[in-house]
Amino acid sequence: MYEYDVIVVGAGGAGLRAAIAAQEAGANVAMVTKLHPVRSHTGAAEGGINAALREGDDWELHAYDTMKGADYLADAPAAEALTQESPEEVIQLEHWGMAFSRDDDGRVSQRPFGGLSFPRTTYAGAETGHHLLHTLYEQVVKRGIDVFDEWYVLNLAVSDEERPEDRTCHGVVAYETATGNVEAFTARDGVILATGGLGQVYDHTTNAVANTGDGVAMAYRAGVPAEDMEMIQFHPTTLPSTGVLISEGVRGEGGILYNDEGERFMFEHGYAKNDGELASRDVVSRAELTEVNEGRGIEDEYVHLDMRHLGEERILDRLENILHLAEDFEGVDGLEEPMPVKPGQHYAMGGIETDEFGRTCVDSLYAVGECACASVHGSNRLGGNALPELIVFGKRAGRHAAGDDLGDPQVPVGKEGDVEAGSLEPPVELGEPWGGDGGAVADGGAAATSAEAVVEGTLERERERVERLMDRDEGTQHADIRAAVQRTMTENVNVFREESALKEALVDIHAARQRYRDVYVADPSRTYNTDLIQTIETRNLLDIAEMITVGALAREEFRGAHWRKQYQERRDDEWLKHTMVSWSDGSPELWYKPVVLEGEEQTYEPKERSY
Amino acid sequence: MSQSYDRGLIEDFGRWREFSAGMWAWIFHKFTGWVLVGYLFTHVAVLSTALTSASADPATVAANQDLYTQTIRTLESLLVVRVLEVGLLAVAVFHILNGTRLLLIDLGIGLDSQDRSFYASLILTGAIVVASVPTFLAGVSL
Amino acid sequence: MSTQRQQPETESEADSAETETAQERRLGEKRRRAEERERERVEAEERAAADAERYHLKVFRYDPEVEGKQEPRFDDFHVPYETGMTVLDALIYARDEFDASLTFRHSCRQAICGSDALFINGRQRLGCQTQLSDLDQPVRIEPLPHQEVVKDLVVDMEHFYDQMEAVEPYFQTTDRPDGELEEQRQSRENREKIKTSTRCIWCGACMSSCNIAAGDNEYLGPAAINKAYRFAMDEREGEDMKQRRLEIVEQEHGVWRCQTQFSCTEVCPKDIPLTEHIQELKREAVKSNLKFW
Amino acid sequence: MAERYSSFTAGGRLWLWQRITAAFLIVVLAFHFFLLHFVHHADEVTFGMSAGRMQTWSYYSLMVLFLVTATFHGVNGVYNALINAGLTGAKRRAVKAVLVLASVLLLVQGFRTANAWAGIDLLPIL
Ligand SMILES: Cc1cc2nc3c(=O)[nH]c(=O)nc-3n(C[C@H](O)[C@H](O)[C@H](O)COP(=O)(O)OP(=O)(O)OC[C@H]3O[C@@H](n4cnc5c(N)ncnc54)[C@H](O)[C@@H]3O)c2cc1C
Ligand code: HEM
Ligand code: SF4
Ligand code: F3S
Ligand code: FES
Repeated sequence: MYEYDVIVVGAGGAGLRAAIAAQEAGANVAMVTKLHPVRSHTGAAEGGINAALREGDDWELHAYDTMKGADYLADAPAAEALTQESPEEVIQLEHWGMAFSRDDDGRVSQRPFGGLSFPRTTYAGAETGHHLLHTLYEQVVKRGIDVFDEWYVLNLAVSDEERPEDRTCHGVVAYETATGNVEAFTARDGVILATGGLGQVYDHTTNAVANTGDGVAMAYRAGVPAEDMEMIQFHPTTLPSTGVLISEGVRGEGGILYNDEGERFMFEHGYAKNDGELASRDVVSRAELTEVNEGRGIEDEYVHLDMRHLGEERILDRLENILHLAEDFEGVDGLEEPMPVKPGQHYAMGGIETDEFGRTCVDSLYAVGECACASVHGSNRLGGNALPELIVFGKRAGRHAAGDDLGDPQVPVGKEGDVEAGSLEPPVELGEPWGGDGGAVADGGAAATSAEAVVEGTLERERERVERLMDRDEGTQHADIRAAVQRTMTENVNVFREESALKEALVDIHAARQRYRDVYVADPSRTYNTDLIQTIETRNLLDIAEMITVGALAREEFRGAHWRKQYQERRDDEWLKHTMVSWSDGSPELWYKPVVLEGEEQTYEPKERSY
Repeated sequence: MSQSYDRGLIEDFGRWREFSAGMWAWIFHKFTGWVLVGYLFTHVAVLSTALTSASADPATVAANQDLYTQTIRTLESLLVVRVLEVGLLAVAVFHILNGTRLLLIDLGIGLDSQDRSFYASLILTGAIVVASVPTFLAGVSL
Repeated sequence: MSTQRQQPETESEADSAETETAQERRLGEKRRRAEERERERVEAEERAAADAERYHLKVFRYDPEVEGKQEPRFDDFHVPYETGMTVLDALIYARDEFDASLTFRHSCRQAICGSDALFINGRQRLGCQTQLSDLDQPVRIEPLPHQEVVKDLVVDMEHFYDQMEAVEPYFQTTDRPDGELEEQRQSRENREKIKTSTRCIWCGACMSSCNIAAGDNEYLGPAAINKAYRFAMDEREGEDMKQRRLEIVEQEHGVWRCQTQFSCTEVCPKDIPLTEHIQELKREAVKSNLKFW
Repeated sequence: MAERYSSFTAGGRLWLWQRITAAFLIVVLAFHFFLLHFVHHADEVTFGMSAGRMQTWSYYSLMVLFLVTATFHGVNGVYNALINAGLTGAKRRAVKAVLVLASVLLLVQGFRTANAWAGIDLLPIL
């Protein structure tokens, strides 16, 4: 058994920043991550980091843009924390050596991005995330923080009081990929989840193969509610064959979208009369799909993104990486021809419910980064707002977990106060009424309360789970189940959503769950058994898919990224609230909590969102 | 628990088929360098027969009957030695040309055309060697 | 990782020993079944081979724990081709459709995470960045040379990571932007100078291609030297730090080991001019040392 | 700053000398080959002619320098190659000793030969 003050699960931008902060606040920290830190998907981020750094800009404007972009589903205290602290964090990164692109006077460059009222996106070429990730990892190496890489976290060790709000997280149980050993990690002060995105529930995604939403699923089964899960961002410019992202930076620099008829449809068909290509992502994605659906798509599948007019010099200076991506993954030379693009799953605005310090309702359990929902992005994230989220909330959670006093949170978590029960009429039974094998923590059983007993118990259960999966010898393989989930999500819970389709998705997910009961691991080896790990990930994908669909079915309005056929407008009087899904006795429970629109100095009154 | 498989030297040596220009250049340069040192040592050994000649009777020397002159003459009359000399020339020329190439690379010149300059060294070596064969084999009795 | 770790307390060793035998028996059973499936796979494979539309892959297999795989061997897979298909796509297909135990690292699918550097048709390349259509058949896929194989295409990267971390790959300046939001200035030229060196994704292809690194385990290797270059040339760290960094790279197993083989530069998927950087560091080191003579 | 001298490790210094000697050798070796195979033919070599050349002071010193640089370059090259191949510890020290000894013998022998031609009787012991 390993013992530390703070355990950080995941070593992307959020996890690394949290570990550094916790260590600086005096804690003994370990990072446990299924990939080596530099392999995390933060490295794929291209466009940039928003920070109000310059004369003429300030954090309040940034907060306003963020709330507007979120279509007012974000919590103001969190959005304000993000925009207030982002400049400081960006400057900190610069002092740690991050290779930002520079202006002539040697200062960090900034460029315009969709939905921003000021060009405040700092960047490092079109490889901002790569530089951010490596810079942070360098600081972790410098500080000698222990990193357990290629250790897959199977579950959280959470006590099993009746109400999630009374539970405490005492550590995690992880599987060492190289050897097949299952070990426990006890955390004296806190566990910080930073497991990143969940794009693998879709089959066309900009996310990595490792982005399977493990953190969200584990926290969910430990009783922590998942918030606004239906809010999935589809990025308007991904390469059709692979889903590789073409950064928003291309449009930021002046790239233009054309349909098959050579029309600049963002303007000519009135999707965004003012901002055109730079309207926010949900708007552009829907515009593209509408073009395709109305027969003006190229090969009935995609549209063209053209940057040739920017000139070779500018492209090489600021967007060089894009040329390589287009060439390697689509065989297109961006200097000579327009690039084919279509919308693809990109980002989960929702996630593990946290306050603005990254705390969940379970004591000592934190979540930061894409897996969390502090709620800064609401129903639509602005480009360049995720990376600041990693560093701002990463730092906050790290410090808080290490015991720093950060004051009282303004965003409530758990079923405290003003909550509203929800109801849903699903076409099938949801969740795993048969008890599942997800290793749900709160599955009754002996009331373990001492930290040691909780950790031991979880370790035992997880060892059994692994043995059980290894033992089984025939049935279904995870790849089939995963493919079925991805198929139904892509077909039914995509950019355009319809009640019947959403219900169909629930039926499919239910069927997939049934099949998962017979899942088996074909590879008998204990050395580097990726078959086993993917089987466990698939279990998490099932829960994630269900949470997303439940949220999407519940929310009967059109807000931000969430579009419903029958409900073509934003309905603030009824739906200005967060969709919450929590795991209760093996099935999802739906409820709502209000959005906090009161910020430090102003209240963000919902306005019409037009670009 | 986890073991691993060390593929060992055999497999490494088996990769020569996959070598690229720079690697061949490295191997050849190594080989030619070693041949040259080897030659340097033997060369000095042969030349030091001159020591006896120096103390020999001046008349013998004048008649070219001294040990040094005799040794050289005998050696030079052998075809093998002549052929080896051509080989030595090839080795030396390649080492010089590729050595020059390496010196330029050290100065940061021609990094992008390193493979071409290697091929050029090879071809030039070949040309020089072929061109000097007549000179080298001149007057040898078969 | 080179950082130290706490050792786990030896708990549960005893009770795991008890279950060991039963568990072993079950696993043994499982392995036998796995062999059966293996036979079926080979048969299915033979049928697939007849299909001309498929790409033929020859994939290295090794697993210290599974009988039949303890002796390294090559397996054949015939994968249906789609336009734009990469080697990684083909491997994923082979794993998902034919043999779930086929093991390889991968994550991003877009040449940025550096997980899937492989030895493909005699050259180090990223699986995700290599189009099948650019390769001759059969496509031979092996783990990176000069590294120990953990299983199938997975190699042990520890040594590579150790070398990367040996060059103090982090900004040494300790001043922090407290309160006052001033960044350090850096000229565009200087940023341009270090630009390519900052692109490294730690894939290990270069190190695997270098014969010197293969012969001398202590040699820092091209990637680590490039990392040192990235810092040594960054004007923000100042002249004194540059000297310190030069001292690191000019150690016995540093830059002098490089024999300008260029294979590192040739295989680097991020097109980093590694040899050039190494050579420049050699010259810098000589220059800074000659100054005082 | 003083300790920076020590940072110029043997590796670096030897590397530099290898290049310097190489640059010198390009010229001298080419000259040597040209002179002894093209101007004069190798089979026409006689003790007398060699002695004649050696007696010019400039030729003599060039050849001695040639000997020294070639020896250093060659032996150092071999030493480097062995280190690159991973030679360490006691073995490495042994190899170093053998190489140094061999070079000294070679130099001494070469030097004596040159003197013999030049008719110099500097050190009768040699
Ligand atoms: C292609 C692309 C481009 C983007 N561009 C931008 C941009 O320009 N600007 C911007 O602001 N945002 C951008 N984003 C969004 C942003 O990059 C991500 O939201 C962010 O990087 C997520 O970081 P993270 O630290 O939360 O997670 P990740 O970087 O994904 O890291 C997750 C970590 O968790 C670990 N992990 C996961 N599960 C487990 C487990 N079970 N056990 C142990 N470890 C686990 C993984 O090993 C990994 O280390 C982009 C996203 C994508 C996909
Ligand atoms: C004539 C011009 C010569 C040039 C330009 C030259 C150039 C070089 C250079 C640059 C190297 C270093 C290679 C490296 O470290 O990467 C080298 C290595 C070497 N040279 Fe020369 N050299 C010349 C002549 C000689 C001679 C006359 C000898 C023999 C005495 C010789 C023997 C060697 C040896 C043994 C090596 C080491 C090879 C190895 O790495 O294994 N060279 N040469
Ligand atoms: S330098 Fe290039 S080849 Fe080497 S690890 Fe970095 S990216 Fe890979
Ligand atoms: S391959 Fe090796 S020898 Fe030097 S140029 Fe690259 S490090
Ligand atoms: S999968 Fe990430 S580099 Fe290929």
